[in-house]
Amino acid sequence: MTGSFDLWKLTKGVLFYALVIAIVVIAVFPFYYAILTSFKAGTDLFRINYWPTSFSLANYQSVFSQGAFPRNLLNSVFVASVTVALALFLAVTASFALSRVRFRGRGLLLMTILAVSMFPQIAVLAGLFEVIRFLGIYNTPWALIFAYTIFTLPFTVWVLTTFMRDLPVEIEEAAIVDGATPWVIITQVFMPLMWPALVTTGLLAFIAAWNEFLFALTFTVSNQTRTVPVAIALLSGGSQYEIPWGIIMAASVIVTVPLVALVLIFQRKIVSGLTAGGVKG
Amino acid sequence: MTLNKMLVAMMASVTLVAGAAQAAELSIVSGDTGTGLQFLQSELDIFQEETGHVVTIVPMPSSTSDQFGQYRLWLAAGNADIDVYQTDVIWAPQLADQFVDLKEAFAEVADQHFPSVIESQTVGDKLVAVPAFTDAPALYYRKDLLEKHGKEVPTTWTELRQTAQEIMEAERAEGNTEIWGYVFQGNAYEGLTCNALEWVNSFGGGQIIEADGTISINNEQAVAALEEAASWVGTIAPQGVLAYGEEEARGVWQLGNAVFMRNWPYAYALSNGDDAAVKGNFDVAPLPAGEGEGAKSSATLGGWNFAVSQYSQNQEAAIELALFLSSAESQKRRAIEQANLPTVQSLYQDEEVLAASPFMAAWEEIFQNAVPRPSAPTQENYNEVSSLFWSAVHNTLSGNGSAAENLEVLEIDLDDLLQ
Amino acid sequence: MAAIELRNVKKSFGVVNVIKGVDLEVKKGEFMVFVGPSGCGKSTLLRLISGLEDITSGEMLFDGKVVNALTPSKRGIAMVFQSYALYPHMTVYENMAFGLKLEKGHSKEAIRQRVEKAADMLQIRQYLDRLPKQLSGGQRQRVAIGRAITRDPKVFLFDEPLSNLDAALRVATRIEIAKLHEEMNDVTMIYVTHDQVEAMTLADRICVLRDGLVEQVGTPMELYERPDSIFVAGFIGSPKMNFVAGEKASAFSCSTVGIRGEHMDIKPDGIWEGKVIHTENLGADSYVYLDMGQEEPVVVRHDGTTNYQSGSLVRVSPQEDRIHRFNEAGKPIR
Amino acid sequence: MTSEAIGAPTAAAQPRQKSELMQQRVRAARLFLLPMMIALAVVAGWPLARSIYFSFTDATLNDLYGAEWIGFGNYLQIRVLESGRTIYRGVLADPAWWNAVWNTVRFAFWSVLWETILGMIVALVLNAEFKGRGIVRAAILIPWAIPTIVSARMWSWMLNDQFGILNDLGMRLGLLNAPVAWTASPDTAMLAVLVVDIWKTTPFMALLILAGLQMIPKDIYEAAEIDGVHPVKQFFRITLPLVRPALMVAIIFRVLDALRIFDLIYVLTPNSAATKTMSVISQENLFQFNNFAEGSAQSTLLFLLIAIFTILYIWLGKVNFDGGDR
Repeated sequence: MTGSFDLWKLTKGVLFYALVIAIVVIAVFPFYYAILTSFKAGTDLFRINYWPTSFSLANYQSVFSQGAFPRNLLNSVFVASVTVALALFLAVTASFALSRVRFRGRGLLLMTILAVSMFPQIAVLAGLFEVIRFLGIYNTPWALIFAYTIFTLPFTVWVLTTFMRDLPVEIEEAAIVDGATPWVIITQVFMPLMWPALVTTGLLAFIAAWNEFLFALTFTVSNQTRTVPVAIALLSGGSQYEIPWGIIMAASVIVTVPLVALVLIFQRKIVSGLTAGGVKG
Repeated sequence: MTLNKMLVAMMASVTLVAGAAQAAELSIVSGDTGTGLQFLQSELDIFQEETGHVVTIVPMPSSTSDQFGQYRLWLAAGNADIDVYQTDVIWAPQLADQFVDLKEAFAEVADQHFPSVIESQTVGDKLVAVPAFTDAPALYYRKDLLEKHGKEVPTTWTELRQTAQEIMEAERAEGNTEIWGYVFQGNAYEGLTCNALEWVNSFGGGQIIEADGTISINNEQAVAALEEAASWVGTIAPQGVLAYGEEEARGVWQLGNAVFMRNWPYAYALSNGDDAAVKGNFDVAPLPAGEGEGAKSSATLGGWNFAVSQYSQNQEAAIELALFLSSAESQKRRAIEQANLPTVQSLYQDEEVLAASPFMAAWEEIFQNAVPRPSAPTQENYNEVSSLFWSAVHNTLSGNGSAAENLEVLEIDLDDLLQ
Repeated sequence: MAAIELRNVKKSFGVVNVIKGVDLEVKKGEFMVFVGPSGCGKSTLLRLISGLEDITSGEMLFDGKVVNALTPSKRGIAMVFQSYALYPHMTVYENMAFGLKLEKGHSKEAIRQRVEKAADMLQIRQYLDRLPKQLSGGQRQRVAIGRAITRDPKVFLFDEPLSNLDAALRVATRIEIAKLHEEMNDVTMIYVTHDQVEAMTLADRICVLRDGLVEQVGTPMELYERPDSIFVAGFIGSPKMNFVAGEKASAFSCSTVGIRGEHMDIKPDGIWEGKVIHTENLGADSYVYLDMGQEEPVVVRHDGTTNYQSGSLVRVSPQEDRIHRFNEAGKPIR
Repeated sequence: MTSEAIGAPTAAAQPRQKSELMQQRVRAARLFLLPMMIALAVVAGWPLARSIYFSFTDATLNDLYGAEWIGFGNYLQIRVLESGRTIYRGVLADPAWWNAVWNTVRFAFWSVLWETILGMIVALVLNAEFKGRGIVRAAILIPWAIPTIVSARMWSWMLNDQFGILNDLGMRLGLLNAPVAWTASPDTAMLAVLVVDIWKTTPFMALLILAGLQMIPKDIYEAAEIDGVHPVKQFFRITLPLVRPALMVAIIFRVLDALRIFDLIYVLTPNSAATKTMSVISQENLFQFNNFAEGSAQSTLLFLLIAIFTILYIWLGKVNFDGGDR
């Protein structure tokens, strides 16, 4: 900020904040509407309001009284965390091999990994079901953790490979000269440098696992093992055709809040400047 | 129940040889709603008391297509973890090969139930599922508005159209700009098959595919029925009705923005809720009849059943459970507590039932006209048949081809599929 | 501490031969500078010695032992990179201690002492808690050097360490490195640069590389006074040695005469005549650029402040005993 | 970087003694890749192979294990009727399939295009320094964080013609003069799906691009600033080329996802021919209809289509697989 009054700068600032506000409003409005709806009940649901008119926590209460929602939340946290940890662990090591060690068939290998992401999820359902039953992990959280690697792993491997490729060669060489093994290079030198990429991919993978529905529905059959998206789908109104709109919205709010908190916690890590000062040229 | 116990229970159900244990552990899968599951649990408690069999409920999302896809997959994989399935009226025939024949076990009590319901669950000579409750839609109408404008409850679709049009126009002239004449389920999905089957059948146009497998849909009466329905869209019904399911229709209705609505019984209690704009101002009647030869009121048969998996390790106990849940006693409790329509005819005269759910009296008449969807003759192809049918109807309603053209193509498609 | 010997070392990347057979001996405690134009293979050669690159063929010996297959850390080398290559997420202290921590068997206290000792040598003790990004370019390079020192290496490798610094810092750091060499006189140092001034000022011996081959190895003065080829003659010394060909060379019975600017005198009876193109006055002395019909202008280093008008004609003479004569193959005639 | 600095030798060089360092690295690479390969082989290999196998059989879900090999019949079969007429059957001769292909491609193109543009804008905004950046960052992620099954239903509610807030808003602002049944009409159904998908997935794109932007050294901009390079030029000359690797990967994964789009359409407009995509039609055949083999064939075709696209993309986009290694 300069002290002098600068019309152009001011206009730019105003335009910039207008853009920020527009982005936030568009992103958040449906969620705001969901919160609004979660406080409504009965015929009110069909009425359009822009501001809160009633404030009832009844929907939130029913979320926790139906089924085993707290348990489902825990399951989701467990499944998503382990999935992300596993995917990042496998992907960080694999992407080191894929980005920094030259060997024959590397391109082909990357393509093969990508190919896993090319098959419609719906089509692998039957085969995956067989594998999971064969492994004896049916109806356990491990079935989901296992199944989720099918979409988290290719993604994390590719993204991390891209980012690791961009890390300066000299830093790695300096570490080699210092006597670091590949494992030490990954864990003590590269990973701290890749926080933005790790946090970002981890976050995206976490959300993907957190929100997955189809596998969760297929591979778990009890309230004790199911995750939140299935639990939301299980929320029901008084009768078959009735959609318990308010309750679903309340559940969605409950489910989304931890993710927002997660982002707020980790967002500091999505900052740059970590590679600054290390190399020049 | 803890996870461990759950696992133990499942292991047990896999490893136990049928009949080896007197008290079996069973699993029943149900996509029923919250209170429905509570009711089911209370029934299971009674069942456990009576037989000693312990039953676990596996709840499923209420989306029927989600349920159906899952059940198919489980059955295809020979999943022995589930013994009894709660099935929609149209499913059991499609999964007939994987369910146990209940005909013999059910023979004793079969004549207590509506024959059309039993018929809908019979594939060839095999009874694939036994009924839990039934369902049939009705015409919801606004008593107050009909009275205000001096109209009778319509008995034919033409009357409905005219009445709806007049009231709608009069109300709009008075400043009630939001009001529509008629709302129904016009989205391209199973609900439209139900609606359109009623139109076609009420015009005497048959039931798409007859019980003997003849494809009957391409006939003049059916064309007339669809033409009538197409004339509603954009006039007495909003254009958006083409995306409506049950809930959207109920939303419009419950806000007081529709004179007529076609819906299932569930909307009855909700429309009488304290915050509903239509509370106390509405009633139900059988759906209108068509015109021409064979015209009558007709209502698509809905409802749920219980089927026993052939992969069950405890088939005997499972059959016992299915029969228990479809028994007159259980249905009576269901009618009282859940307001579900029984399939046992005598219950419609039962005082306790009527005291708890007075509206059921109104449904008895509706039920006389119930028509099953052609799931029994088409068996595993039913879903595809239904999809072809609702697509043809949806096209007609949205002005994409005339009724005659669309039904002609439909006939060819059905012929290709079923030949 | 180690003597390094290269025996017919070759290196190729795919089909490209970068090092085409190098034989070289570096003595214990010697400061050896690799110099040459870019693309000559000097950095590659350094990386072969460091062990960061594999040798395609030939042998590399440290103290008489073949180290072809040894990892850099086992060879006991330390390296300072052109781009500093500090670990950006570690403090200066952590940067310097990293290698020792990995080596195992050093107590925390021992590590601290060694880091501090190195830091004192380079006067960076007050920066130990800072991150690299909080340092200036010169400080970063000192940290990079400090990191190398801490490891107490047998062989110290520099890969163009000054090229990212500005002129003033470059001189200061150069002196620092020279001092370092004096203090650590038992450590063999190999230094890569394309700047012949660095080479001349730092080296015990210089190895001039050209096109993947060693052109000449010798002390700076040897190279200055007795270049083995036109290439070396032209590479060493500033300003560049002048080359005069054609008739003027024939007069000295060679194909090219090489004469340094400082070994030419402007005098009225000079044997060569040239037209002044430009005069650069450096204060202590000045460079006079003359057009003498050669491919490049001839530069004469001239003390004093005489200002020669551009376009005027002057006469110059080479100092006879300072003339380098080259044959057609570019080799000296002695 | 000068040519001297790059690269370890390729394996193609003549056989010779490998140094300990190279051996160590290759060994590590093998060790690092193995768990991932095993995981993928089990979790994806078998199911994929099964699906492809089923597409060449007459499998139905009622009789999965009694499936018989019928070759390419599910893809295309030519039958000569008794009347002498030749008819074509199978997925490749099915107009509904080609309609789905067209829908999918159309959907993928528009959604990814807009997501990339909007994602880039959002990422650039988030990359700037301003107060409340952390909150905005979290807010941006909300659309991505809401489970699809919920957000799809939420939008179908908001898009409803009678009690949908968007129609109400449009009419209040004078953008619409009558409520539109967005998901019902074939003309607007695709638009509705696109809007929801773009809303939902732009955060994904933005976050990946942001991560890419964060890896760009700041001093490059400082240098450009000093040189007086116009911001727009800065973007095209500096930002875009430097963020390209991250962008290319983000786009690949978005396109793969968009081509396989299922849940959103399944909830929003499940049976509208105007939005039925390859995954939706394949799910229908696999689980709703009794055409498991045909559904498998459709999945396999979708897989092939995506594979062809990816190869073209990598080839035309010059996505390189190397660089960065020693």
